[in-house]
Amino acid sequence: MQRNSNHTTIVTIEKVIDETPTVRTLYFSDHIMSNVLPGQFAMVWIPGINELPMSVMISKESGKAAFTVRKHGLASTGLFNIQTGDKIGIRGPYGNAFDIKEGRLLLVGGGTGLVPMMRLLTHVKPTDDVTVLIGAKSKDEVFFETLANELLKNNSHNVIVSTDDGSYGEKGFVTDAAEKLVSTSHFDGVYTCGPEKMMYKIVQSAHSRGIFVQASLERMMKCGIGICGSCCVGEDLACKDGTIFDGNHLSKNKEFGYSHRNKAGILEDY
Amino acid sequence: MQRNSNHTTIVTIEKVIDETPTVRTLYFSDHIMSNVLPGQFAMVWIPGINELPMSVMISKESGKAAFTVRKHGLASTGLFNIQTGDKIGIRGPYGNAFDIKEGRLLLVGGGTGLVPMMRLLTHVKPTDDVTVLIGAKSKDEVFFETLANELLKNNSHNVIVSTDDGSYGEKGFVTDAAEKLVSTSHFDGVYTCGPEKMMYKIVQSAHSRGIFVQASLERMMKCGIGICGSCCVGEDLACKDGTIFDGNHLSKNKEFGYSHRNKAGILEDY
Amino acid sequence: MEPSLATSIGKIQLNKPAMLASGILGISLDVFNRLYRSGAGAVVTKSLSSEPWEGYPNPTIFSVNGGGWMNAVGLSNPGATNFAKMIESNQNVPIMVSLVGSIPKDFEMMINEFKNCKVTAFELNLSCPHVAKVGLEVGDDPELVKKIVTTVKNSTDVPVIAKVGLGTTHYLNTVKIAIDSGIDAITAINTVRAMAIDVETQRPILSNKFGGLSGTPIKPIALRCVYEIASKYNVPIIGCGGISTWEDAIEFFLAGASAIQLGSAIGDNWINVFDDINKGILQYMKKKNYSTIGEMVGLAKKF
Amino acid sequence: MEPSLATSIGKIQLNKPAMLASGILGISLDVFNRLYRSGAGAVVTKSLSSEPWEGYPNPTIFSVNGGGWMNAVGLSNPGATNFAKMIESNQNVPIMVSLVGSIPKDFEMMINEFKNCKVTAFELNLSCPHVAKVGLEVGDDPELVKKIVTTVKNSTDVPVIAKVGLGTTHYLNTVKIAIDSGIDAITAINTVRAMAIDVETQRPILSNKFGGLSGTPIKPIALRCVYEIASKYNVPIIGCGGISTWEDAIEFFLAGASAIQLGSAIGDNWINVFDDINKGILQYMKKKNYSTIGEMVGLAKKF
Ligand SMILES: Cc1cc2nc3c(=O)[nH]c(=O)nc-3n(C[C@H](O)[C@H](O)[C@H](O)COP(=O)(O)OP(=O)(O)OC[C@H]3O[C@@H](n4cnc5c(N)ncnc54)[C@H](O)[C@@H]3O)c2cc1C
Ligand SMILES: Cc1cc2nc3c(=O)[nH]c(=O)nc-3n(C[C@H](O)[C@H](O)[C@H](O)COP(=O)(O)OP(=O)(O)OC[C@H]3O[C@@H](n4cnc5c(N)ncnc54)[C@H](O)[C@@H]3O)c2cc1C
Ligand SMILES: Cc1cc2nc3c(=O)[nH]c(=O)nc-3n(C[C@H](O)[C@H](O)[C@H](O)COP(=O)(O)O)c2cc1C
Ligand SMILES: Cc1cc2nc3c(=O)[nH]c(=O)nc-3n(C[C@H](O)[C@H](O)[C@H](O)COP(=O)(O)O)c2cc1C
Ligand code: FES
Ligand code: FES
Repeated sequence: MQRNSNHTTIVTIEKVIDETPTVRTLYFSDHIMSNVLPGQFAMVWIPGINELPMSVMISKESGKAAFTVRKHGLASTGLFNIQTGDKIGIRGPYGNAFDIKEGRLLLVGGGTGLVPMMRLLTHVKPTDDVTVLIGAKSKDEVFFETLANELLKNNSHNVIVSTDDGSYGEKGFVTDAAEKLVSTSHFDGVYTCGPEKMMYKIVQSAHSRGIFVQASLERMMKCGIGICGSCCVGEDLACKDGTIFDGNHLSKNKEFGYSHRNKAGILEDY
Repeated sequence: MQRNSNHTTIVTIEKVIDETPTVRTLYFSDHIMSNVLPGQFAMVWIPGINELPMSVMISKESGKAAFTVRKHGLASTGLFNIQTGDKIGIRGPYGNAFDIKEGRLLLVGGGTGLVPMMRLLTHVKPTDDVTVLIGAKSKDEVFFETLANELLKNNSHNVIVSTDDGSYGEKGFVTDAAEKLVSTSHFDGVYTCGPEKMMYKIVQSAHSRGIFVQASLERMMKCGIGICGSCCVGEDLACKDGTIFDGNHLSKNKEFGYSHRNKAGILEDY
Repeated sequence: MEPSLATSIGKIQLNKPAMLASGILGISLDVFNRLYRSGAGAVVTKSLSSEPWEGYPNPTIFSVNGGGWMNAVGLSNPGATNFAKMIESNQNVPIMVSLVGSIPKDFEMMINEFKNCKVTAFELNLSCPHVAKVGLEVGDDPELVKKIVTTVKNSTDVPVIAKVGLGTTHYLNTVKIAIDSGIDAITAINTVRAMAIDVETQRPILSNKFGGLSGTPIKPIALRCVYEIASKYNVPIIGCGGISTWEDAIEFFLAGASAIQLGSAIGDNWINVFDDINKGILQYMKKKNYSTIGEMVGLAKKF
Repeated sequence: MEPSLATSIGKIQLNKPAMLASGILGISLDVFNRLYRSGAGAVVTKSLSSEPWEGYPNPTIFSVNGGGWMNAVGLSNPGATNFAKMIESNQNVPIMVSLVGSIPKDFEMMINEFKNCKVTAFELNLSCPHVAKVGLEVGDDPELVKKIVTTVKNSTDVPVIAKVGLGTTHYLNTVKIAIDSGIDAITAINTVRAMAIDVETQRPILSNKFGGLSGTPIKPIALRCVYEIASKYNVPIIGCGGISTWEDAIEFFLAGASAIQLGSAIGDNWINVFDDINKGILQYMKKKNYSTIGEMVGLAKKF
């Protein structure tokens, strides 16, 4: 029987890797999740605790996938604390995928927003010239730098880390680094995922110069399939119309970059 | 969307032909019903009146099918009275099909039991030698004789009518005619449909001589799909395991030829 | 150790936990034997009344767009007397005799008819949603339920089960009254009152207009009823409603059912469904290291 | 003459008969506009309470094996005050505001919040099956229904609809009380209380354990409720429950509904479902030679 993507499948965590003191990657076997498109997410059930939307992280082993989670509130901490051998439920994949251009690409990721970026890197062509910008507050929050370099070893590439406090890589905001890049050289496509204020600036930098840009939006998600409405961004439903939108569309959306809805559905400013 | 055979489809009666004063054939267009296997039946809804099992009659026009109904109780009279332009509902086809042998075939039909026989005739090979025995009480109850001859025009064939009162064709019971035939010449397959007492004798005549024989059983049917149990014959469900059974199987069934269940499910003798 | 499929519903012992639900294929001893050989742990008869009933004219059953079945056979049955004669010769098959009636005396009389039969249990149908004066109309009347259960319990030593469903009064009240009146077990649930209209002819499809919805659509509803009963009362439960796979069966065990019944699944998968479910349950038990069904019963209640 | 999709539910006039059901995509005016453009005749808001509610933790919604959805979002909503501000600017979209509460005063207060908004109707949610103290717990209490409907009717000139469902008391009683207290229309039905258990982890899937079943599985149940109400009372009805095709819509009209709502179908077919249904209804009307929806309403009752 074919799997219905809306039914929760139980998987067992096979390996847990600490990326930073507050970020972990949990690996499991699942053929469907191992092959999702870059940008797609899953709804992840932590039994007895909650269910959260999570970008599907890549695994080097075929037939496997992972989630990279930052410990935050109750739910994400519950997932963070999952150990090898524990079971979680997954449904999906949900959402659309990045429209990957050819040529000179710029990827800008912050925190766990790097997860879809890593899968995007597995889809670039060998002829592409790829720049990855990784933003973090400080040195101990940097992760996936080695992975990015490894994934791009056959490409002309550049992985740049910038930390707000300068404790590692370039000092300064990743948005400034991005602005500098797009203002000085040509790009065929810019992709970003991370804090919305960051994405907003990246989209502005690129879109104002006519560069194709896509951002993956995060919103409160309950259903993941376009029923509950909790993920709305203006008239868009992030889970169903997105999560990936391009610069053209985002520049017309009055909520992007400014406000989002909380668990009760009240519009709050970022 | 593919049609679910268990959902009722509404069709419009396009033509009504009187076969005898009490038997009529109602034609309609339906691709699926036009192509059922010989022996299969439909559940026929006469809106506001009842739903009855009916063998699916052939039509010479492609994409069309028919029901040939004898006016009897309330339900069959309701169907009998349906006119051109009226709508009925159909679901199915249900039931198994005759296993058509090659060579010398004998078909014995009584009354509307001739319906599946006519469809069987459309499935014989040109090389088959086919004898059709039509039984009726008297001359004005004979029908499908011309049709049988027509369907067999490319075969070596013989259509014999016998009436109980001798008012047409041979005089006597069709079961005696059949007994005479199987006792004097070889047959590769015998097929029968009609009153159960008749079928019982035909099956005995053939089976006792080691001739392959199949009969199509009639029982009270409510669901047609093996849920309600009303059609049981011993441990068999006529609608699901049959309606066609072979001599081997029938000779072990203690109800065949002797008893059937009424609408309340009470076993009654024939 | 190989896990065992045996289960007990209070005093009732079955070798296998999946039974044939009432009204499905349930009018002939030969068919009961066949189903038993196919892996059914027991068979429940069609609901029997004190007199034979022809039931409603057809259409009485049809398959619902989007899954499940709807029926209003109108409790057609040969009557308790005829039926008892038919199963007198039974030795092998665990038969549960389902009964419908309007007053305590109906039930008393019918039970008496079965005194020479090997009967595993009586199941009182307090929940048929489409026949006047019996079924739900009885189940919806607390005083009547009390009288019927009390009378029946006084008439027989055979275990007595009450089958409940969604009626016009709360089924949990019916359960409570049945328990207080001495019932041995509860079957939950019967079909759910429903209807369908043919848009072409613009009339209700069933001759009775209303019928009972069964099969997959009602599974989540049946499961919550079993869980609610199990959470509230200490009574053996037989789960029924939309069960068609071994996973469904396990869900009902976890919710608190000691055994299950199924009907509609036969319309979809024919009688192999019993064997398929038995095999699936065994595999699950091996994987989870259970040796008896009982170990699973009600495990989901702790959450 | 080209048939018209316009319909009236008592005093309420809609250009198109298919509305968005409460709780589905219903928290943003921008989305309402989009749905209206997609062919919805009106949108019903999420049920609003006097204070904002976060609702239950996830999982709150999942798709049921065999069709339909189960949810226990726990009536998460921004509260009537916040919500009223959000739709103050609305001019185009016929919005029906759904309200939940435990006491008459809750409703009175909330209705007052909307005095500056263009509201087509208020829909009182007397039937949410999974939140304590509101919804069905209100609908199941005849005295409270009477008080709430009376209070609400005295607080506003906007038409008021009562949304009913299958609770622990008979929904037809709730309908009768609501009518006697002056209600303008009835929406039937809400989701049906249900549950699902994950066999691997052996726990209920929804964080709230119980939830409401919606979508195709409940259509035959909803249809019979509409038919029962229409047969018994002379009140405008909005049909809701499992509607996903134009045939479903027609079935509800024939049963007695003047308009319909749908929610789950959006999960299966996205928002094009409104346009698909509208087109199908129009085609049917042409074929059957109707010029208004009203001509079809209740036609199946004569059988
Ligand atoms: C498409 C998508 C992909 C995501 N991918 C990842 C990822 O790969 N790794 C990762 O660590 N995080 C990811 N997140 C964020 C994650 O879902 C949680 O929002 C975050 O972990 C905080 O959750 P919490 O419940 O622990 O926080 P809480 O303290 O409970 O809530 C804090 C805030 O988190 C957000 N939040 C809480 N619950 C949800 C929810 N159900 N849906 C969306 N937002 C919620 C809300 O903004 C809330 O105000 C993703 C979110 C989305 C929408
Ligand atoms: C597989 C099958 C194919 C059939 N094909 C034809 C056919 O092509 N032409 C034809 O004229 N008749 C056919 N019949 C018989 C037909 O279904 C009716 O039994 C018959 O028309 C008498 O019905 P009635 O309701 O008018 O009679 P009633 O007076 O109501 O009943 C008389 C007897 O008819 C039988 N009967 C009534 N209802 C049913 C039912 N739902 N299912 C089975 N038997 C019933 C019972 O034996 C009953 O005692 C077929 C029956 C079966 C089972
Ligand atoms: C055709 C049919 C006839 C039924 N007859 C009865 C009956 O006589 N007595 C009874 O208690 N339940 C009867 N039921 C209800 C079933 O026993 C069962 O409770 C219901 O169908 C739900 O189970 P399912 O989903 O596995 O079919 C009948 C159901 C069907 C489909
Ligand atoms: C996710 C979800 C949330 C719902 N929230 C509400 C609500 O807030 N108020 C309400 O009256 N009904 C609510 N309902 C019930 C729907 O309005 C509707 O009555 C039910 O889903 C049946 O219709 P459907 O089968 O078309 O979905 C909700 C349903 C779903 C699926
Ligand atoms: S998460 Fe429910 S609509 Fe997007
Ligand atoms: S007609 Fe119902 S089982 Fe055969």
